[in-house]
Amino acid sequence: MAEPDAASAHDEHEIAHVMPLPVLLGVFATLMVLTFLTVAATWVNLGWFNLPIAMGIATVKATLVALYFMHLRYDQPINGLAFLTALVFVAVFILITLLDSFQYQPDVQLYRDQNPVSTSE
Amino acid sequence: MATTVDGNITDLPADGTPVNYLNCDHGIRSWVFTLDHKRIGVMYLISIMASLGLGGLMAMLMRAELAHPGQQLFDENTYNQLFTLHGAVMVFLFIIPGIPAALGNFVLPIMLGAKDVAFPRLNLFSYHLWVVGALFFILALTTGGLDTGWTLYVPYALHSDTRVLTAGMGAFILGFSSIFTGVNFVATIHTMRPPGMTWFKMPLFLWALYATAIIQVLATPVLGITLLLLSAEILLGIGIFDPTRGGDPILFQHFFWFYSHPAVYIMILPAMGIISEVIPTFSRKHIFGYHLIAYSSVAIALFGFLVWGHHMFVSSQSQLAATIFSLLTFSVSIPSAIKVFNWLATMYKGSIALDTPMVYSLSFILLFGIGGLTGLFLATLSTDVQLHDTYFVVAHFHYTMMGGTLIAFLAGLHYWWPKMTGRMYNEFWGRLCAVAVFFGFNLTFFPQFVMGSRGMPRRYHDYPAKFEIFHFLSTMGSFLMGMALLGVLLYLLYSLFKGARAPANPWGSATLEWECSSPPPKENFAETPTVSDPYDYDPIKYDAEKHCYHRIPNVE
Amino acid sequence: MVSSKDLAHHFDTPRQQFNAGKIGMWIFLVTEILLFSGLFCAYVVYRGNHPEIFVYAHQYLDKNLGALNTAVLIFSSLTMAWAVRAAQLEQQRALVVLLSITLLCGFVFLGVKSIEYQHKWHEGLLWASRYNPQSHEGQGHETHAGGDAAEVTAGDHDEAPKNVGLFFSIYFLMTGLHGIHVIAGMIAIGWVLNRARKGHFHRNYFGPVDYVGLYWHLVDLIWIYLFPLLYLIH
Amino acid sequence: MVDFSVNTFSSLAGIPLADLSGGGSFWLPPPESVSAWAVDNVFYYIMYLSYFFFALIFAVLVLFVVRYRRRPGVEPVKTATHSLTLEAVWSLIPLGLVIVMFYMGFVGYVELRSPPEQAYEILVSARKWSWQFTYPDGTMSTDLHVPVDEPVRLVMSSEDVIHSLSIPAFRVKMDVVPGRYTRTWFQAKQTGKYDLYCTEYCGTGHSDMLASVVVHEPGDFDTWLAEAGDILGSSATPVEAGEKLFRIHGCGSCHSTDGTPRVGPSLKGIIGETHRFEDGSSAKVDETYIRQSVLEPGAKVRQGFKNQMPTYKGRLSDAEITALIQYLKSLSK
Ligand code: HEA
Ligand code: HEA
Ligand code: HEC
Ligand code: CUA
Ligand SMILES: [Cu+2]
Repeated sequence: MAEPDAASAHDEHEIAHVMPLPVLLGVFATLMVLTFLTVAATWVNLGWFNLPIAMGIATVKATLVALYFMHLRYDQPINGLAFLTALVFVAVFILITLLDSFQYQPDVQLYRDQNPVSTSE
Repeated sequence: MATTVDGNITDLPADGTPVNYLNCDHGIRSWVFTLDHKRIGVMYLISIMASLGLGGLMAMLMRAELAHPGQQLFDENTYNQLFTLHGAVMVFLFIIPGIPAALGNFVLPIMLGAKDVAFPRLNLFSYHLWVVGALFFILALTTGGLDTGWTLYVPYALHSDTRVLTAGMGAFILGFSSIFTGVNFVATIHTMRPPGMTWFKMPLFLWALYATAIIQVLATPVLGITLLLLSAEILLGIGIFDPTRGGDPILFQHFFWFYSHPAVYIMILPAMGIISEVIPTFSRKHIFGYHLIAYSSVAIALFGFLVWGHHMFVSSQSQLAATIFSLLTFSVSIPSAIKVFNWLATMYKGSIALDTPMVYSLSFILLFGIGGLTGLFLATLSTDVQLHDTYFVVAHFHYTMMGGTLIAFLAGLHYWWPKMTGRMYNEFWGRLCAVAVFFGFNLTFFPQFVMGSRGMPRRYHDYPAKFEIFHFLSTMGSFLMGMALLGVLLYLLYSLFKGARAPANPWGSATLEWECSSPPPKENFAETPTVSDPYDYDPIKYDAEKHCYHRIPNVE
Repeated sequence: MVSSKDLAHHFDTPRQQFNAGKIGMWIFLVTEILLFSGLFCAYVVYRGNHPEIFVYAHQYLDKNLGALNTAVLIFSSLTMAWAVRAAQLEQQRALVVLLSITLLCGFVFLGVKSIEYQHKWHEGLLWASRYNPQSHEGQGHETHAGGDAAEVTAGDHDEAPKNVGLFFSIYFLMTGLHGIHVIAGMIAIGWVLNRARKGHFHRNYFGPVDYVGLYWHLVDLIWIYLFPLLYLIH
Repeated sequence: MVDFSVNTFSSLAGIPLADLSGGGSFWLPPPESVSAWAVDNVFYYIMYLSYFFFALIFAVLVLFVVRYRRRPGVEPVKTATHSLTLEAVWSLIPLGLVIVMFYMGFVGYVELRSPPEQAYEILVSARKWSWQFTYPDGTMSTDLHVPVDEPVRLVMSSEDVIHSLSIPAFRVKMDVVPGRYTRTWFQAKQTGKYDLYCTEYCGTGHSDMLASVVVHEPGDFDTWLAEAGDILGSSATPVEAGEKLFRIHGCGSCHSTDGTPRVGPSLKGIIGETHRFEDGSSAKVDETYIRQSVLEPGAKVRQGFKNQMPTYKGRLSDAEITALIQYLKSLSK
């Protein structure tokens, strides 16, 4: 059912968007640079700030992969929506659990201080 | 032939019975390796019925043991294995796949007006996974059993010398079976809708299945990783959950309930979907508040993810978390309330026929009402301190799972039975057993509320004499219910051979699956049917001498 | 020009079939993400409550090998995305070459990982129950410009906080599960590669390449987080 | 086999359906602690709401089914297919009601979870399948003894798996978790004996993991404490002392004294026997052997059993073990 004329037009496609080569290469280059940056960031000690930086860079990289390598930018919105929903629920899962474990840690710590043997490796 | 009248059937074989998905090809392989969603649905149906029988059998044995204080039939260990396997079989083998994979598989594409689900191979694979998972359960059951409770709490599960690994692997596989069903349904509903079938033209059962699929996809993987971690803990001793290695057993409970609470809405949403189909049909009234029922399904699915900690109010979870979870838990009860009242409003000034599916639906409203309302006691922080891990909880979840989901499953089973098998069952026996189940059920589980709030702990092989009367009544009720359900099985089996042939549309429903013949042809529809309001019963007219309904397109 | 074997009986158009497959794949990726979420949750909880364990233990991981593997995966992602483009444009030879390179990268990644695992094994840096570090002569990886002093002295035991084994439990769980996904992805790529050699794909039927591509990119995505979380701790 | 004969009912006849003495009801046992209100008030609030809503649903349902049952010639009447006002009504009213529910529950929860400062502190140690209560002066007991009208704080932890301490009459329940402390508290309103259950599934003996709470007059409590305090002193013979120790330290939860094996072998008349062990070796049961079994149970694991016995090193003094041995000897005769 594909119209022949569609075939002729380069990079035109009746089923899905075709990612131009320069974009692919550009994204790749950026990813490499960012990778170098994260490693470099650990050479200088920024205290607690190292973590946000590392995570920030990772997130930028992830976004690039998702948008271009995975076509999300040109895809039907529903796919992107699914992806985001997943992230939201992961966040809910991790944050609430973390919050709770922070809250009850003292009772665990106290026990460990008072009964050293029972919880060694 | 009644079946040929308005089913779109072109050719008739010699013997007169029209070609349908059942008789189109023969041989065991044509079933085991079929890609036809209808046949897969039927195989699922048989399998989960068997599981229900197994789980029910264990339940009967448990009740017999509990009839009186002291030991009646089994020692502690046997009893512990009974309730564990009863719970695990009922949850993982019966109720989770129950409505979506069996009934949903059969009707979803037809209701949608599609030829099949989006990924028939994945669909079959999902069933095969179910079988493998079930085999693992059987293996565990026959080689040492399982005695951890279906919740598999650590550290007990690490100490237990029963088949935790085998059963865990089984549950893991069953989880993926469930995930694939979910993936399939989402993709199908998004991409297979014929022109005219807009989101808000979809029957509410499809909305329910869609909401369910969301949960299956988002929650089940967490069960998967939880079971992997548990296995790693047992095999390698990774220490994540093991306090003797610096691990945290409460973390396991968070993991487990992040899946298992949403899972209870995997169980109930499809049930609510069935009720939303049956009640308008047998009241010949347009469903009341279509949009809110549709939205509330999605709302329940999403809110359901924010409340898992209500199973941990006294588990030494922090007070802050407990408070948040309690608050959020109530948010789920509102959409449920809306549904209940909208169903009632649908019946207002209708023309209500008490056929078996309707009888089950009415008892669903009452029983789920009780189950849900008692959920409020448990969602409330201070009362849960008194009620947690008592028979009150046991009663609550049987009212919701059995009184809710199983009853709705029976409603759906009777509702679509003619469509699936092409046969009518015996109405008299149908109604009789439906009523018997209702009374047997209440006799079984209502006393459990009372003893529960008085302090009777769950998972007890033996109990103080002061609880005897309640346990005894409960046992009596369960035997009554058991017999009634056996009756259901028997007259349904009977109808397969001796039942009257079913017309295309015996109930006067307006959804698409009743447009094709009973049983449907292999491809469901020769030409894609025209879509109209699934709850508009005006064009559905009764045909007295054929005892069935036809769609007479009304001319404006 | 769409042969019936390319368009399943229950679909009307190649586009519908492609979109269905694509949604299906994305939903599946969603489940993969939530599968890993459990491990990330465990990681966050333990790092949140016992940062000292992570700070102490992460230095036994070889930052350079980690970075190398990151690069390898990113490169393979490029070739994979490129392969999809090739399939869409019916550039059959390019498709085969690109897929082969991707597959190769998979092998490199696993090779590097196995080297790392061997080191851990020899040094007894294993999960909680098997954690018994040998004398740390062997471990000198962590010596780049300005590696901070606190960590270099970590050789002797009294420095070690309690339950360091937990870090390695998490390390092996995360990288292990990720490794399994890499292998699964490679099998999938192998399958697509084989079909590509037979010239199965054309502008109206390239779904499998695209879907496998998505899966491979997800594996990359997850590694993009694992790398800083496990190797680059401060 | 189960007997369902008529006399069952006669045997049941004795049991009152509702325990209305002292403010108890059909649903809840009499509230015996000062903070029972925290549970009861909101419980009855929800209970009456549930009665109301169930009655409402039931009534409407029956009414419609009867009034609008399908009859020949009677067609359904078209009515509105939705109504925002109605739907708002039956979502907002429940919403208001549950918010109150949450609030009452929250207030009660805080009450149940925050013990007063100067509470009498008792350490609770749970193990398969018995309780051990340790009082400030080091005294131990297997039943929980408390003074009346005095706030009591329980600081709990488990030696093996998760257990849960539940006293329905006091509206008290809290899990007892290995590797950490959990806390709960109560203040008994009147003297008496109340049930204490383990409500977290913990294996074979879960349903036997019961104890009683004995509430004393303040004076009586001190005398009880005094004599429970020194077992060796307060008991006439070493055998009697050994018997008490056997109870208090929960040996009985694994060892019968009547010859029937449980998790552990029965200890009836083992003195003088020769026992084979899992590792194939064997030894004669004498004082040293028993002492070893108690202090390092894993050393010789009796054949046919698993090494499940906790060590009592540090928990039993040498004199106490001697007393235990005397007791075990007395079983032989
Ligand atoms: C089908 C399964 C199902 C369903 C639908 C529900 C529905 C609900 N459940 Fe239930 N639940 C289980 C299955 C289910 N549950 C299981 C299996 C367990 C135990 C697991 C185990 O420990 O083994 C459990 C345990 C459980 C607990 C933990 C108890 C404990 O262990 O201490 C809690 C606590 O909050 C809870 C709450 C609720 C609530 C608030 C709802 C709500 O969704 C109910 C909403 C419905 C209504 C509210 C009724 C309809 C509305 C009206 C009639 C109008 C009037 C309404 C108002 C005034 C608000 N459930
Ligand atoms: C779908 C879920 C489901 C269903 C339907 C049931 C059904 C029943 N359950 Fe179950 N139950 C659970 C889920 C379920 N249960 C769970 C999750 C637990 C918790 C386990 C744990 O604590 O870990 C539990 C625990 C539980 C307990 C508490 C045990 C304890 O805490 O000590 C009890 C006690 O009475 C009980 C009883 C019953 C009874 C009498 C039925 C009856 O309704 C059974 C009626 C059904 C039948 C009698 C079968 C009839 C069917 C046929 C005849 C068709 C047969 C078909 C073939 C043979 C092909 N159940
Ligand atoms: C949690 C269960 C448990 C408790 C509590 C327990 N034991 Fe044991 N005990 C066992 C098991 C299991 C064995 C058999 C395996 C072994 O020999 O270690 C055993 C073995 C023994 C033996 C050797 C018996 C023989 O026939 O060789 C003695 C003596 C003994 N226990 C005494 C005691 C005493 C005294 C106490 C209390 C102070 C006690 N046990 C508490 C589980 C328990
Ligand atoms: Cu201890 Cu149950
Ligand atoms: Cu829940």
